[in-house]
Amino acid sequence: MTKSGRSVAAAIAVAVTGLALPWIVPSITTQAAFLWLMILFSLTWDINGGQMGYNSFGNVFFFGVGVYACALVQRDSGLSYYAGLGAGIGAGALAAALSALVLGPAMLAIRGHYFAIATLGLSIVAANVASAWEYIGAASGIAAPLFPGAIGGRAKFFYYLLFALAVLTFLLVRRLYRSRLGLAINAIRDDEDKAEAMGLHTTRYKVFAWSIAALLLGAAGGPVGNLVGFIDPNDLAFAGATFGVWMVLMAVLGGKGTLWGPVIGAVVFHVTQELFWTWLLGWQRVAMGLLIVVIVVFFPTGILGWVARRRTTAA
Amino acid sequence: MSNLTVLADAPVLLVQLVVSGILVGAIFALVAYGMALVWGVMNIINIAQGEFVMLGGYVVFFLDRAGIAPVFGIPVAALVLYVVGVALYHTVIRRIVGRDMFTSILATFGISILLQQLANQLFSADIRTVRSGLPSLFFADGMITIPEVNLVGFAAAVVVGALLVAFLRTTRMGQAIRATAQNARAARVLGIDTDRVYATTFAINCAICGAAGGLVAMTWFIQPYLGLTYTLRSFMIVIVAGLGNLSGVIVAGAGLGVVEDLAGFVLGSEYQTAFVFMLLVVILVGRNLWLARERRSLR
Amino acid sequence: MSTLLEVHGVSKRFGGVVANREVSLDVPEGSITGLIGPNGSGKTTLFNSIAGTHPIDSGSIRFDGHEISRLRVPQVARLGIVRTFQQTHVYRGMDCVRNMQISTPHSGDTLLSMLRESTAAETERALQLLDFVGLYGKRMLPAGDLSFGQQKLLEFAMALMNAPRLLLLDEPTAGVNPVLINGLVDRLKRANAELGITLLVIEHNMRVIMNLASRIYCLAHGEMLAEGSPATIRDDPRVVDAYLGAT
Amino acid sequence: MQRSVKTLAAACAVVALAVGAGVRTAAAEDTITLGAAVSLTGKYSVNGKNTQDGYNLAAKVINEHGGVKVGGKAYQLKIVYYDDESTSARGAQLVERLISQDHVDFVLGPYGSALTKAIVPITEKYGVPMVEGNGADRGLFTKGYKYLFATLNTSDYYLRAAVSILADEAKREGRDPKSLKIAIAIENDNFSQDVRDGVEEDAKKYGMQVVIDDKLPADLNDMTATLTKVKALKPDALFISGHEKGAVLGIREVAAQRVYVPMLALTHCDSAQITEKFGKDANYAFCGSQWDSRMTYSDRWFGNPQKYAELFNATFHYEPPYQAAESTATVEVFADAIARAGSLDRAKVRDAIAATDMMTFYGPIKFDATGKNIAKSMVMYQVQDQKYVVVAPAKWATGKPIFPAPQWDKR
Repeated sequence: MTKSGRSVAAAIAVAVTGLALPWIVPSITTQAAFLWLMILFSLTWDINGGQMGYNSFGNVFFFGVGVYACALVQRDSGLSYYAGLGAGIGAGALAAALSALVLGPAMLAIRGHYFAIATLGLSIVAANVASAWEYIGAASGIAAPLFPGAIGGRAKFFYYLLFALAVLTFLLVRRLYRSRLGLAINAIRDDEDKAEAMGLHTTRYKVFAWSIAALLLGAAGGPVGNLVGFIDPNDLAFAGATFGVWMVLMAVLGGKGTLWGPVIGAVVFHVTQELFWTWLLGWQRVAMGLLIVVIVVFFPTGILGWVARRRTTAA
Repeated sequence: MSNLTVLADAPVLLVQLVVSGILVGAIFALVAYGMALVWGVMNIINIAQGEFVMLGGYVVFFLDRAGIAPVFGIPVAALVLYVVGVALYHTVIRRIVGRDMFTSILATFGISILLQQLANQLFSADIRTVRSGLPSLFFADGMITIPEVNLVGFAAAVVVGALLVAFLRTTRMGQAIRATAQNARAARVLGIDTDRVYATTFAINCAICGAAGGLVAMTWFIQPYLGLTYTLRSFMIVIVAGLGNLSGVIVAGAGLGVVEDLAGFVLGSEYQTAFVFMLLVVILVGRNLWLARERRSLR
Repeated sequence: MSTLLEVHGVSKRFGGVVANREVSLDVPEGSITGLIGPNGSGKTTLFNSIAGTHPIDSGSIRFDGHEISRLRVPQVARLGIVRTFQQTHVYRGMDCVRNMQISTPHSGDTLLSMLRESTAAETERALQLLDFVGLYGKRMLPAGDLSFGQQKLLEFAMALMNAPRLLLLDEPTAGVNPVLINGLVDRLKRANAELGITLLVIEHNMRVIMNLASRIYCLAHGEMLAEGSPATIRDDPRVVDAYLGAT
Repeated sequence: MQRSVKTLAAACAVVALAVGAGVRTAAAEDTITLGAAVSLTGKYSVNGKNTQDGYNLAAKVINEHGGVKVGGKAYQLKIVYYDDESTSARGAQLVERLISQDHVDFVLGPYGSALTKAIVPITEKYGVPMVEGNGADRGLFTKGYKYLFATLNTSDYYLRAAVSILADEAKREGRDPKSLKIAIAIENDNFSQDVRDGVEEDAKKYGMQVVIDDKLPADLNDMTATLTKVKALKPDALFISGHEKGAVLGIREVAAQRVYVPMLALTHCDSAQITEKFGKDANYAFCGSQWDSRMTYSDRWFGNPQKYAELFNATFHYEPPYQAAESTATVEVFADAIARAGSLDRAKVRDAIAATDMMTFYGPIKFDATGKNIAKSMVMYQVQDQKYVVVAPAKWATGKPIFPAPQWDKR
């Protein structure tokens, strides 16, 4: 097969699997929808984490902004369900991207682990403010409007929405990494001083790349809020201890700084997690902690890195 | 803003807020010593810091239930955590020393989840407390109260800080630790067993956290999920104080305590945490802008 | 020849230590100018001041008639001043070709132009330059896997890719295999002659700098000690003293 | 690219496998399967455990009594659990899994209002009746849900009784309730804020003035800021609520700082074991509770509250807090309604539940149109001499409230 032939085959395989899944095994539609969300999470995290060298613990902030923006539009705009949802998702993506544009120049000037901690701080502030601010429901959260379709239709509808978003994200980052901007953020990751000395508009590129991640995360917020049905500031929107950390883990697990690594990491992580939940009642988090330690300590380059290393030693 | 009026009407309350802020901050500072030590010597940011505090608290709690007073329980907690520290070092930490800092953050995050969930399974999530049996002191007609247990915490923070400095200055191990912090490779060339230095450093950190945990159980409460509170606050203290600045740690700790109390009073408790972390972000951004003035950046 | 870079009375102190005191030098357009001096005499500090790594305390630095002493590193670079580092700085995780592709001039770049892929012409130019420095055979290797000397060559090639007007080279031959040094000197000269790039070179290897530069400045203890043609500098007793005194 | 295709294929295979493994085998012939996602880990795990124990004890005892008879055939109760980790996103996902993958017949509530809120849209959508004993937020019962029923009193009732006691006692002292000042320090979550709203509504009714209204953040471990305000403004009553942590911190810090308030009212005292923890320092605190084992209700399976408490203690080795009792009652409602419906059909069972009018050890249960239990009332304790004394409602009172509490130096 030629190279393009293979990518066409891969694309068809993903499309068929993705489209058919809710019809083959309808009972896991929600979990599968979350799988696409996880892929989107780790792919977007890897834009700044793996490819740009800015390890963020706060990307969940943009997701949360998207969740709330969409919920507020749906609640207050008076539009019909689908129009409100569409406008809400747009608003969520825009609000998230805007906040990245505004925060970016200051935040992305902070390097290394200080950046990681500053972004962590950002997401904690957001979670606390969201649970104190009456207008957005404070700690009581917001309930998403009821889906007008048939039973089981809700899960399917949002499954396809998230599937489409995940595919869009994949295509977008693939295009991004091929462009000169991709080269630029890689250069920033490898040696930001050098990149500056060579005249790259480092701040501009960093902020732009972060905003793309934010845009996609913000767009994912609306569908997830509606899929879950009830928006809790700490457990869903700004869920730093779960989503916020998972996005990092999945990318690291699969192999950060690669195109397929985050995808593979997300699939393996999500499936493992579902299995833990089913079979290790109460102990699943213990297993999760152990798994994290093992991944980070023994497979620091992720699954892809591990495979590549085994190949080179075998050859 | 009515809260500000209250404060203006009764300035004595300001004294109460500042004093208790300082005393509370001292316990954060205690945890921060260990973090600064591990960070400075091993270049590891330990996210499991708060979980060691929690474990120390449980040791003191179970000893107390078995009839052993916290006065004796706290040293035992320190000892137990020392052993936990050595064990953790040899199983996990030694494999991440020298790797990039992000690895250490993730690995210790894994340890923290592991420990808190194990605690939940083994000890249950019940809120536990240890009674100190210590009374409170009153000043200014009862408007200022200082629970003696807070004073104990403050004294412990100062004493541990002093001991730590003395240890690092005078003992052979302390000198080895300082040498390793300066330049690990050179230290190895000079015949220092850096592996042992790291193990000791990490274990000392755990011991300090263990002792702090005992104080936490006596002053507030312990439960499996309290770790992050202490990790984040000690992190913030270390950032503000700067690495390798042990006396700065206690000042920064006290400062943090005061700021939290004042923020809670003026803005309302619901914005207390948000304010503190907003401050963290502002400090990081601000320090960076300050450095950028000289065309430099924070690293 | 007009003056491209004009450093006038620049002072820089770090805490109490004076690194540069009232340093002045001129780099004529199209020339190769040398900067020598014992270790710690403030050569790299002067480079950093020019490149925008840190602000200067007093004095002025003019490039093509414009004051640049308050600009930051990327802005200075986009004006056409590119510097290499004593310790190599390359994009270690990327292969040599990608290192080159991202080193095109950035003065005209917009976000939109960054969204396109590298053109065939750019890649062609990258390969040419890699060939020029003798790294064509290693073009697919990650830069981090190259030897120190090879990284220096790559850095030089990247600098050429950027098509600067002025190239600041910080000890280009240090750590390079002695057998290759002559070839490198030759390439520096060709870059100057064929590409019209003005060079300001810090160098410790006296043989190299005497051969390369048309005019040489000598710094000692942060002050400009002497300047002149290679021959004058070689015979200047103060220069000899400075070197002997320092070692 | 070849490799990525293979990887992808492998990934698909893994997913498919996981799916196969993840679906637990559906229930056997003569069992009724109830599904519950409860908090076994995370911030609600204490009460989550109480809930699970309550469910398990009910299923065990009902099964020992011959199970549930439907159309002449005896069914055994079986409960499938998941751990929602105290997070609502997880809860919603797990309930969908219970319904669509594990094919449970009915759903038992999770612990807490937040989680119940997250779950109820799903049970509604699938038309699966859910009886719950731990989601007390009033917001749950204003949305027109058809399949949601709650055995407990809504959370705004937790401390309402304390407000009326305050007003009554003040009147007895010859003070106008309008002159009373109250302080509120209640945790920033769904349930607790509803407790707060109840207090505020009743306080307004009496014309009391709310001088402090703090929301305690979830990671709070120190109440100095709030208590300092209390010292300054000297309210007549301080209302603190924030699950177990709120009760523990409230008692501990009020005592340590010797903050004097004539009335201190809390929730979750018994599950936080404040008398065991703090001894004398807990005295005079008022505590709202759903249930007390000294009540004189009667029950078809357990006999009465005392016997329930004994059995519970013998089984799980701790005194049953009300969270366990209301969970047990939840299962009883199902057993009762299914038997009356004579069918496992969800719609029929739903109607049978709606028509419930039964007496349990937990109290009388009768649902209004919105699904809340309107037959039962809350209990208000006061800790007197380190013991819980029921001071309201009058019918079950075992003592008189002491108000105002003595000054600290007189205790």
